[in-house]
Amino acid sequence: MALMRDLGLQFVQMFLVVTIAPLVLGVTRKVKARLLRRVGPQLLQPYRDLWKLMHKEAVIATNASWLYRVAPYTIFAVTWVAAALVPTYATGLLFSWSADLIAIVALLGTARFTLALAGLDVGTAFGGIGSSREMMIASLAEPAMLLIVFTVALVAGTTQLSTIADIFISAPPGLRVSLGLALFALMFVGIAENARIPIDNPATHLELTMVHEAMVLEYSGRHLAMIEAAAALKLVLYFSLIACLFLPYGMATIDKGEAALVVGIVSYLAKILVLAVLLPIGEMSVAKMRVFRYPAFLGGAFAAAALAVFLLFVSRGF
Amino acid sequence: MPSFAGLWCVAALLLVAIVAVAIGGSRRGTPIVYGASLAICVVALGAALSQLLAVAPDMTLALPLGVPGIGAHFRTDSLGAFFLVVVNFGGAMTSLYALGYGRHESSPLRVLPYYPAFLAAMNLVVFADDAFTFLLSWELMSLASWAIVVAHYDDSASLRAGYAYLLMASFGTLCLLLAFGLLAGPDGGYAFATIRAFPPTALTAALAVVLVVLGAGSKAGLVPLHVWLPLAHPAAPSHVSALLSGVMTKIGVYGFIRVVFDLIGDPTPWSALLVLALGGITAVLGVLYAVMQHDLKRLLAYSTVENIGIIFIGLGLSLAFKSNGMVLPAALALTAALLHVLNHSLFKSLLFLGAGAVQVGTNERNMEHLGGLIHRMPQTAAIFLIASVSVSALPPLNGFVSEWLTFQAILVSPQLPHWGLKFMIPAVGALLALSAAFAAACFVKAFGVSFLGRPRTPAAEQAIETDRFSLAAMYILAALCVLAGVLPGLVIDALAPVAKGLVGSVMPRQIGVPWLSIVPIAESRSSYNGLVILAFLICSGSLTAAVIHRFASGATRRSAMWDCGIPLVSPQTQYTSSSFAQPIRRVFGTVIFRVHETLDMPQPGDMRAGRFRIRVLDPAWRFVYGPLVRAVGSVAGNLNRLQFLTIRNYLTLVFSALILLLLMVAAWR
Amino acid sequence: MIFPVALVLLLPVVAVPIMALVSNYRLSAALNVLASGLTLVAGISLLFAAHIRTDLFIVDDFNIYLVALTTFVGFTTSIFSATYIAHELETGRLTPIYLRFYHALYQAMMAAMNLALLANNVGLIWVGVEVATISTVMMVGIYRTPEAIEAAWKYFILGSVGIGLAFFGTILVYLVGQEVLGEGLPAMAWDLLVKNAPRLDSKLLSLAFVFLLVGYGTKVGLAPFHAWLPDAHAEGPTPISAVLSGLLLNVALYALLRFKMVLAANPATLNVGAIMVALGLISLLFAAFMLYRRRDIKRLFAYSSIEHMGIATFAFGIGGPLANFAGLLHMTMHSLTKSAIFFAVGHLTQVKGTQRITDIGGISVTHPVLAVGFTFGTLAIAGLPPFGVFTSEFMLVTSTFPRYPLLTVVFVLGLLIAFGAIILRLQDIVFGRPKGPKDPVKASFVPLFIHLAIVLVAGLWLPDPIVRWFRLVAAQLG
Amino acid sequence: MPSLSFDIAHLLAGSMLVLSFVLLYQDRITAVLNVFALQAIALALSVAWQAIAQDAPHLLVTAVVALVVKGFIVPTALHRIVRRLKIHREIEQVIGGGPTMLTGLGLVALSILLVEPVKEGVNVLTREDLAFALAVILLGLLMMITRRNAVTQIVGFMSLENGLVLAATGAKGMPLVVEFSVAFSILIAFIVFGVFIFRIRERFDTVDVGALDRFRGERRDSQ
Repeated sequence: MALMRDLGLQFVQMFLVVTIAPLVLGVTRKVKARLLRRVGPQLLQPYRDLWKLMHKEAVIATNASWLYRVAPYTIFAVTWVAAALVPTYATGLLFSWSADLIAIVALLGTARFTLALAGLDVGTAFGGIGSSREMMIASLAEPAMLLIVFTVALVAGTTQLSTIADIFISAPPGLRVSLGLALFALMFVGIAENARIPIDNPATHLELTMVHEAMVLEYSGRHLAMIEAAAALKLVLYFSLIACLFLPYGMATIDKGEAALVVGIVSYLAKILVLAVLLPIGEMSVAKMRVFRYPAFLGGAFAAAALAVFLLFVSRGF
Repeated sequence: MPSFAGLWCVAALLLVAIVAVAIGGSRRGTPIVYGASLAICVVALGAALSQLLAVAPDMTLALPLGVPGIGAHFRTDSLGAFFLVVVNFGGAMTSLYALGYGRHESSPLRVLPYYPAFLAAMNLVVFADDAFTFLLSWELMSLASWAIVVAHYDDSASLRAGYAYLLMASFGTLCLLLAFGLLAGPDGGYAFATIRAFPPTALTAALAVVLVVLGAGSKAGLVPLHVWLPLAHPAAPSHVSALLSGVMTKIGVYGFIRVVFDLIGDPTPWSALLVLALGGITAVLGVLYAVMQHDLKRLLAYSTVENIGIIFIGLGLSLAFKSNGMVLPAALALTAALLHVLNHSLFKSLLFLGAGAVQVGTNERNMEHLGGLIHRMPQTAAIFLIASVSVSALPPLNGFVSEWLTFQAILVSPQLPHWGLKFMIPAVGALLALSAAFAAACFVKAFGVSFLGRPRTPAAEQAIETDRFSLAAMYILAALCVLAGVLPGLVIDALAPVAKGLVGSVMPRQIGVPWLSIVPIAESRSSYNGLVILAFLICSGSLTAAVIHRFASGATRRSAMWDCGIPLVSPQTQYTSSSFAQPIRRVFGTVIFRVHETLDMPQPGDMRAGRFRIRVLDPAWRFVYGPLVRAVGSVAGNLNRLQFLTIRNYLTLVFSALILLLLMVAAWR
Repeated sequence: MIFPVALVLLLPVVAVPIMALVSNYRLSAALNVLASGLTLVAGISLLFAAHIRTDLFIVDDFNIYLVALTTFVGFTTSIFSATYIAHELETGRLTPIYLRFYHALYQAMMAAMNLALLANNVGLIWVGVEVATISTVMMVGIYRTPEAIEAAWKYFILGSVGIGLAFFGTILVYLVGQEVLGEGLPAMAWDLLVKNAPRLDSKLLSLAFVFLLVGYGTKVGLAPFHAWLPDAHAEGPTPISAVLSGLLLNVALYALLRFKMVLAANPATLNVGAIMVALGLISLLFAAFMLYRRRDIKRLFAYSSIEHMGIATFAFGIGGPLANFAGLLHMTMHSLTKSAIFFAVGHLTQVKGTQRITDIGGISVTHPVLAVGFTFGTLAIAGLPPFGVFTSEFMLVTSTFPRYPLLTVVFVLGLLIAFGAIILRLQDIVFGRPKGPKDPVKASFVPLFIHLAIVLVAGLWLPDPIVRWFRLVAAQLG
Repeated sequence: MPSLSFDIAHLLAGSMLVLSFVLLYQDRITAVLNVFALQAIALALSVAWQAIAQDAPHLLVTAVVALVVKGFIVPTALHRIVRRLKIHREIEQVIGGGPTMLTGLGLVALSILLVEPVKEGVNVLTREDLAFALAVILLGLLMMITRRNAVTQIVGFMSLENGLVLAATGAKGMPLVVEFSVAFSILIAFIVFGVFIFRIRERFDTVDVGALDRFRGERRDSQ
């Protein structure tokens, strides 16, 4: 019976993330529009878009291979699993141990790998541009991400997300320089990974600097819907990652009574909302970068994370 | 008696080699030789497995051969058994593959006799239990593989490759020779047992470690000793390339482990520093270079360099922990390294076999001339895709597991007292992550450019799927890649005796863990479960698919590509491998490789084609080998004058030498 | 029990006039083989003879196997030479009259070398080496081309000076012995000298050794006394190159070692080991670099002979049971391998009609069997297993490194450089684009492959008696 | 009367040394040949004296051989060669007379330095002889390498060989001395023969590059 309950909780988590994903996207768009003094779409617009896309016929290039058709599902599934493994409203869920932070990052890598291949499949110039740039960005972001993992893991003594959350809740590490640096770096990496300004512009087409959109240029219909959903999920994932690592408060830890769970869910939604509001504000305050200035941007993230790790290595006090 | 079974297999392989000389010319020769090798390798594999899994006691055997008074000693312990498994499994797979692939060999007599000899030599290296036998089989291995590398000597490239290869190989052997000289002492205790009995002094040990890094590293392909590898591995026929990259480099690793962990015993921390630094540099440089290759097999060879770097990072970590008495993390790091040895031997062999299939199907190795093969060679494409995911260290396949374990080992490092290591190890961790990311980029390019998109040449258009033997071999390897990815616990437990023997501790037993997940140190610390992940993926994927098909419209229309409404029909407009690599080349290559891009764009109205030339320099050539070659050349040139002197000058030489000696005698009085 | 000794010495001596008289070259070639074969039998029988000594002759652990080796290589070379010479007659480079001369000299040389090996009297050793030198000089010049004469002349002059200096050394040795052993033959008997070495005048002995070193070192071909060697090998008939590299150098080194034994038995003498190490290293490095610019295939392997003699000298200079053992093994292996290589090269140059490496190529296509022999020989001489040379180099390097690390590193560098050059040429000749005529070799490969087989077996397993002899001699060499 | 015998031997050996210096000093071939003949005669005398002093009659054979072969036959033969081959009479010296002399003196000093400390066991006569002989040998070598002319180089070799014979005969009771000396004479005969047959004028020291290309096997292009 307990097992059933645990399974239930796990599935609640899975569906929680996937349901709120478009909403989060909607919030960011809305805030952005507001900042631009536009009315902007309604909050639920992303749901409608997905629904619309799903009911359009899918147009597939004649020379597209099976990989092209499988990719969207794979990408979505992988991202979903990754997102489901990040503790959101409660720690110590049934499968939380099946993948630690490193594995989750790597899962996102799998999704990226598939997406890049899909971009190359039809054999267009744009797809190639997108894939190659995506892989470069990844190769810049991944070391930074790993150093962030190091930092957190060194502070908490584990790479197990839910354990980290537990520890941070039970014994708050307090304000630490390293953690601050790690947060800073993680935000940079998240921006890069989610194709946000200044690395990429999700709202643009036909621009030689686009990355993510260039890869999915050929997609349409339900496939495109899958990919869009996956992108939204990824954003949620990063939000909940930040939430879980740096403000885990309110999560249901040991006792998973209804009250605790409700508190957990509400607090989680609140955190996500805050982040979803903060992101566009940040985006609005900078301009899109040239492709070959990415190294500077992500190099900053890397430097911050490396500094954090070294501080930890030198003395565990920071 | 597994060990003797193994030795009998070696003898049998040598016999096959001799027979191959006789029947190699005939048409039936090829299947017979490869069939025999396959059978023998399977037997040897069984023997090795039985010893590894049954944790049979070490077995020793001495024959009155080799250096007089010492004799030839043979021995198998769990370490040897593990590497025998790697060697013979690789050998079996390549032999199976070659049953089909070998038929395309233009001149079989140049390959057939050396192939079994090569396998035998690799087995023998692992069996060897004294310095002489070890080096003898080590050199035999180089020699046999050299013969195959230069098999197609009609193109001068393979001759140059063979030359560089043999030279580096004998350089390595000489280094090992010196190392063994140090360990054996002036009165020749060559038997490994003797060496173990008398542990060396700190200085001797340090010197020996350096020499072994040079010797074994040159065989394994550590930067900057790697230069021969990207030349030689592609030059050989693909099944042999698979052996060279997937297996022989591991023999280099074996040599390192055998000497440093087993014979020397307790290393100093700074030797760990050396190994870690080399490993990190090797990993990043290797894969960076791989990203910039256009030749498919060359790219794979460079990726081998990268993986060797990863393995050596694991070994360096293990050394670091061992030298500081932290046996448990040492066991973890060592297990990670050995696991990566196994994984790499699986997916790299698979990749080379796939490249061979492509070569047979299209007569092309240059990716710029490939493309769209996924339509003509669907099975090869699928298999190659699996291998690419594995080598890119992506879950849920096997490449990820070993790198994940390595990361776990890195995360233990803050507890090290040694300061140099404290700083070195996180840097190495970053390098490791960087190389993983590059690997992903590299294999997106490798798979995407050669298998996806549209065919760039008629050759690629008329590609044909490869034969069933080759496919069988590749399927088995692919299946194992997946299996090792989802059930790594089994392998880790199998490796326990090895770690026990070398660092005196083992990782926690994995079989008992619920849900078959793996736990490096403690459940609370970290754990990973490929099986559950895979199950999850399948569930969610199928769920998604079901939902989509339930609610979404299944209408599908095939039409010309869109490409922002300006479709460029010519396949030449696709992204090529060099254009794919361009961002990374710009960002990372300009500094390290002095990448030099020259674009010559004709004026408007000028009808000639524009030219874009890229020059990439391997720093190893620029800084190490170029100067060496020039130095030898100039010395030889200057000394050569002595060939053209006159008798009187020569007499003068004799006279002055005589006077010099006489003066010495006079002074000595 | 002196009988086999007499046989070994007299058979060739008797053969000389016969050879000179027989005009039919086929017959004389056959007789040459026959005589060498009989000598070989005698030499083999010597293996089972007990050790004996007189004031003039001696049979002990050192020369007992060297005689067998010399007669064996002499025999195989005579077989090779038979077919080789036939071809030379066809091409008209030699005439029957010169052939009589050639065969007579061949036997004379064999006799001289056996004499040098079996002599107990240091003077006789000198005589043997000198006669061997003179006879080879004439054979080197036998083609009468300007190059050949040039080479012969160079060889002659340098050799004569060497002979002179060695003779002076011998006189000094006699003087040294004379004080202790009294006048006459005993004072020149090697074994007595060794036995009484501690009582000998160490200073004069050292002086003597310096002269012997320069004198016999010239014959060994150590740099800087090597100048005659490459040309003599390159311009003479290939069988002579084979015996020069395979035997004469060995015999000269053997003579040198006999004297080193005397010095080794007297601790007060100059430390000649250092000198030998220096000469060995110089020869090794020098030859290693010289190998790179060679265009003439026979000269290439001549330089490789210098290299290997340097290695052996280095080993004996280092001293100690293992290094000396390695040196002895190296001498033996080199003589077998190098003569085998020269057999192969002989066939090669005859079918290709040139000695220029650039004009020889791709023989693995044109002459597969020959290519196999040549490749294995070259790999063996390059020090690759499973051939005997590897064994000796293994023992030498491993045993030396802990004692003299820097020396060994230099030594190993030399090995590597030489290896590079040899392999480079090997690939050009065996692989690469086929060049030159393709007509098959009209000669037996038996000698070539017998040698290679022996070297191969020795690389994997050494019979006990040989090991015993090597050990005892190594102990005596100090 | 050991002292007298000693003095005579000393005188003869010394005269040989002096003659070696004279050889070094000469710069005309004919003169060189004559001086060499003189040295050979001195050698013969000294050997003969040794024969008497050591009452070893077989040494007389050596003396006679030396006298006949090197005192008369060889010089005359060389004279004829010089005439037949039109070898120009001046001798090109590599280094000038003065330095050569100095080097020669140095060599003499060295040889004495080497032989002197030999302990008294060797009788004085032998020791003196040895020093002289060594000096003669070294001077012969010096002559070989400081003269560009084939004939003079032969002469140098022969005076070297004179030194050898001197040393050999000086060594009391040394066996086979006669054989050795004879063997050496044969050697010399060969050399002279060679010069004559092969028309070796300058080949000891060819100056024209064409010859260099033709000889010494390897072509210049091999550089």
